Amino acid sequence: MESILTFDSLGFTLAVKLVAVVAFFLLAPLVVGYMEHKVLGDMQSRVGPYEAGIGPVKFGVGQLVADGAKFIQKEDIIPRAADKWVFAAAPAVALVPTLLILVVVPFGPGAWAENLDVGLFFALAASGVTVIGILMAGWASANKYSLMGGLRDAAQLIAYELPLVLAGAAVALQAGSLSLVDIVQAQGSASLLGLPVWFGIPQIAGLALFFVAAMAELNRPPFDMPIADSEIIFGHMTEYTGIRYAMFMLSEYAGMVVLSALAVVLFLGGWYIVPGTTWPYEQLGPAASALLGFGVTMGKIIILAFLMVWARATLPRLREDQLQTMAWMVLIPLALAQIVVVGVLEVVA
Amino acid sequence: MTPEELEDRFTDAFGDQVVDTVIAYGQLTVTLEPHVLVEAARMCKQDPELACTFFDFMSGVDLGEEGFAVVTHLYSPTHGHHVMLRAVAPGGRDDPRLPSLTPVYRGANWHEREAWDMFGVVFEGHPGLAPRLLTVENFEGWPLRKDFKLMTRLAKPWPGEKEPTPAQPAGEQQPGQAGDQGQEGASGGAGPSEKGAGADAGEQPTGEDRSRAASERAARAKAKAAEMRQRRAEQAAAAQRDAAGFATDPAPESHGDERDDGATGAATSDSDDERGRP
Amino acid sequence: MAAPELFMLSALVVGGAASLLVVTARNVVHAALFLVVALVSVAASFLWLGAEFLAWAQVLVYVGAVIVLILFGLMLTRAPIGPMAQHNENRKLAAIVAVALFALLTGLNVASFGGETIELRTTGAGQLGEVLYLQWAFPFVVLGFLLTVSLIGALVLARREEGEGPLPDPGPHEEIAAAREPAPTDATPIPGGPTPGREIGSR
Amino acid sequence: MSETRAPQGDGGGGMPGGPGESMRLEVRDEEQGGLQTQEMNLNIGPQHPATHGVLRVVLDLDGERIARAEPVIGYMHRGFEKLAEHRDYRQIIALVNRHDWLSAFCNEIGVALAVETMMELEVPERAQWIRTLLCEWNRIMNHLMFVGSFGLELGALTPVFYAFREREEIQHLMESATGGRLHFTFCRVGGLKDDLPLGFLKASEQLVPVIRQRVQDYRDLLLGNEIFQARTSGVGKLPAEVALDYGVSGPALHATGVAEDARVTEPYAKYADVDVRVPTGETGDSYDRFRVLLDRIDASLDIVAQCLDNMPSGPVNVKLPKQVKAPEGAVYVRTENPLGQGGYYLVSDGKKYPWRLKMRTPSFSNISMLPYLLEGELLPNMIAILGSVYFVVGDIDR
Repeated sequence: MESILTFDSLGFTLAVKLVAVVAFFLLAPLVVGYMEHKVLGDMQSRVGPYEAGIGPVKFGVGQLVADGAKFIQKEDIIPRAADKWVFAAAPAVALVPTLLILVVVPFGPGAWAENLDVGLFFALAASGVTVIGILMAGWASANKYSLMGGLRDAAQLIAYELPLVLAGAAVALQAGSLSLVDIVQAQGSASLLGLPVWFGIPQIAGLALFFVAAMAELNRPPFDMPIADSEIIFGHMTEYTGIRYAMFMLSEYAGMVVLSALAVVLFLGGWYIVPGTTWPYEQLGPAASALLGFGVTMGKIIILAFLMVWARATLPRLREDQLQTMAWMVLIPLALAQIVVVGVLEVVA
Repeated sequence: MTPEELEDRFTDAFGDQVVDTVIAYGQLTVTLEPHVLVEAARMCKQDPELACTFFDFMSGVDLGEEGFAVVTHLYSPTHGHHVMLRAVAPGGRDDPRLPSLTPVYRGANWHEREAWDMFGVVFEGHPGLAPRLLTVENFEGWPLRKDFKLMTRLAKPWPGEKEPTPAQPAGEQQPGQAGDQGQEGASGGAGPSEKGAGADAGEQPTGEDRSRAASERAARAKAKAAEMRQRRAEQAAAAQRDAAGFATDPAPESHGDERDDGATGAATSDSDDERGRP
Repeated sequence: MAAPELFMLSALVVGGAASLLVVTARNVVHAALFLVVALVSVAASFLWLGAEFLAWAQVLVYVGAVIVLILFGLMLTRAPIGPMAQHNENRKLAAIVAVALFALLTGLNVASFGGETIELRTTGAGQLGEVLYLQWAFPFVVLGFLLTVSLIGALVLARREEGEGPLPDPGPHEEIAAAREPAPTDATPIPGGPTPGREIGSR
Repeated sequence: MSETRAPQGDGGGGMPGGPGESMRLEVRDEEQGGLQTQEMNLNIGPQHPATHGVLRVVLDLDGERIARAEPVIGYMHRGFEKLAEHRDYRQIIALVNRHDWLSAFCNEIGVALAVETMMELEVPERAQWIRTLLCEWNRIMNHLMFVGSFGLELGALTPVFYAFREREEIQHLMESATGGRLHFTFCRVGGLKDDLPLGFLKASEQLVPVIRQRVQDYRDLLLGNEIFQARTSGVGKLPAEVALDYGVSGPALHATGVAEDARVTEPYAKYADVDVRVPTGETGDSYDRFRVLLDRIDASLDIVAQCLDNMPSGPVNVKLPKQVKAPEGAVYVRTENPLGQGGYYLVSDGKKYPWRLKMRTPSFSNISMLPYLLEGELLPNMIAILGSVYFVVGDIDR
């Protein structure tokens, strides 16, 4: 299946794909961020943003846009003792991998930029690069709190990259492909004991630990030790201001979107609505089905993002050593067991 | 144990070393010779009948010429009785020294640092009184001594109607601040009389002096406020002139000026005037 | 020159320059960061040569894990942040050895494959898997076993060095604290606890 | 803050400086393992989210383990004891409710009690009951604040908003009676400034079950949470004898199992006529301290209910002489403030100003114990400890 963004001219195709990915990259985090503002507000008995609006639509929908405008205006401060180039480049290094992952994520039938043969592998490899940016920021800030935040983040990533990859591997095993598009399409007809299900049901453990590992990788509560405000101020972001700080925040929200999207694609049936059937996509034209698929995928992403926000409103923060214990003692053995189970089932079935 | 029983325990144990015991409001205060202080504290803590394991607080008290006393309050959670140990630091006002209670109570550490910080009482055997605990590190002087003047009272008249400060010793009083001692009349900052007077008594200003001083102060304040008002009005007028001269549409600006003027006028209300704040 | 060749050339140039900077940088963290660039360039060359899986594996393993570990170790052991001058007396010797090695390898390559034309085609993950699990299954398993054994060995060694717990034993702190300040003569003794008095002026 | 880089070769001598003035690196060989490690000197505060106020803790860190901890106080020292020597007793009441700004009423009552004891004044029944009632409302307000902030420090965002919602309702009550939100200044020597406004008792009665229900919510939300338990239980264990040795009081002392409470052992106001429950813990760890704090809210609600049941009518003030003068002598009055034992040692020379007023504040003694708890702990545990040794910086520094 070809991407619907493919045109005759190679250059034009490239340009359209680039614009589409970047536009999504900039807009989707706003949606998730707005949801976080409002949901957190509601869960905490308060209103949340209320005044800022876009045009006639109020209820705080323009809050993040206003925040972004504010960040752009702010002075870009680089501490005197900081390592200037590393300090300046760090936010970009943290941000770009997230953007790259979006290239391979399929949002609907034909609604993807690139269908890589090893798409899953690419996505996981790119997500691991983000931490280099964070380590750079932590080291270059010449701030002890930043350094400790960077160290915690690196330790966290090393512990969580493995369950993430192993959970993905189990899915690839069941789908028989590393291509994200193939994985979604395989879920159109997947079944367990004769019942039509998506991969999230037989691999419920995989789904859970993928989600947990994703939260840990994004430094979302309860795994936000690298930026624990009451301990180390704001970790690697302590010294950042203005647009560079906004880039870190963007990479967090974009990361929420991207990793939720991966979870949806891998475990929750991607753009399909009912397990076991590809209805209604056969009856629709390519454009309509792409649009519908996009909507369904976005809906699922928002549900997962909502869960992340819910966790933030409810749970206290773990301690770094507790997190490591959990990763090495629970999640990684669980992920390995999941692979074994899936492998046996695949051979038997 | 009742305070009387406790008193007996101390007189039995330390005999002549007990300088004085006072039972007031159901509380026992034992004044001891300084060199038995640590021993007494140890007895309070370790004697099972006393069992004063709770180190409540320690504080200095200025005794005037005699120097400084340090009181230590101990409490027994098991028996529910109190002991107030008191010792007058030898060395007078120049070099007050007392033995440290830190070998007995860990909590004495900070309290002794505070007493040193506030009164300059040196605790021998304390692991490190410096740096100053509550004041800044290069602070000079001992703030809670009676001869340490509260500078704000010297530098600036009390903004309220009645001066709450007890009279400063003569010679250091500000003119216009001498009065307003309330109905009590001014007196020197004498210590609790059994401890001896701390500072000398100031001159007794008469009632006339006081009322004259008060009215003088009010008049000064009013004059100052009137001056301020006049100056502000001049400034406003100047601003209006400028606006009229240069702005293409002076109307809204001058309107704004008027509003501003009104607002500041309201802010400098009568009460402020009387306070005479510059 | 066609676009793919241009791509390959830029990857080689960037990678080569970064590699040079890795060894000449005066700051170890900078060196590690240049190493990231060099490794990504290598991954790009793999990509151009059609080894897609290998390229992303390079990024995942080397950039995502190895470099992170290196940076982690650097920051952990060199806690005082800031530039650190690297001194090495053997720069010239190292340069000579490196150039000689490069010449040797290039010469061997040219001697072996010189003039041969290789047809570039993409090796998919599927093909790679087939080769790995059918043709080379036994060596693959042996290699995996070897790596597991070395991993366990490393764990055992590391644990012995650190003491038994997963975290360093807090013993030395207490000893030092005890040496720094004498315990009070008769305050209730609490093992390991700090004593009420301490030299504050020395902080 | 604290991260100014040290000049190269700074051996760390010289005077300890202000925040960020000096960073000392200690290089020493670890005997075990033979690895050379460097301790990092870190200043937590004076402005740091976890110290809610201007407390500064100087840490020597080995990795994330605290090798040495030293609280540095005095950034908020306002010389209340000196000022009190220049105020008459009426004015002192407005002064002493300021050091612990979260428990203003409980502080006021201490000075009033001290002067009343010395003057041998008989305070009217109704005034005493109202004092008891307002003290307990104030205590609940104080505890709610720490319930919220402790959650926040452990990374739970939501409890603080809930706690402030409840606080606000009590705040409305206190405001209706006293006119103040923070510094009530409602107590007077010999009674109170005013009687309660109409409807106060009814509103109080309605509020009690509401707060009781919501405290139960906190229990479910925090105490029942596995992460919370993992973060707090076994962390910062304080043995009872150490606590007493340092003069630690309040929830931190009760958590160690010592139920020493001035309201029970030496009742003031009307505490002798109500049933005061003192919740205690067993291990003295952070979890116990927090559980005791929550239970204390419940116990205070019980007292509020009893006060409402027993509230007599009558005057709330006595006729005082024009000049309130404490007779010569000294008295020590202790009250159970929300944060621990508050004490007022009043030395009078018979004039209308005290000769010396020593304020024994609970936070001062509690914080002096901190090095004991912190040394050898992990940095994240420091937060769980700091948050559960409830303190107000003004109460430390006075």
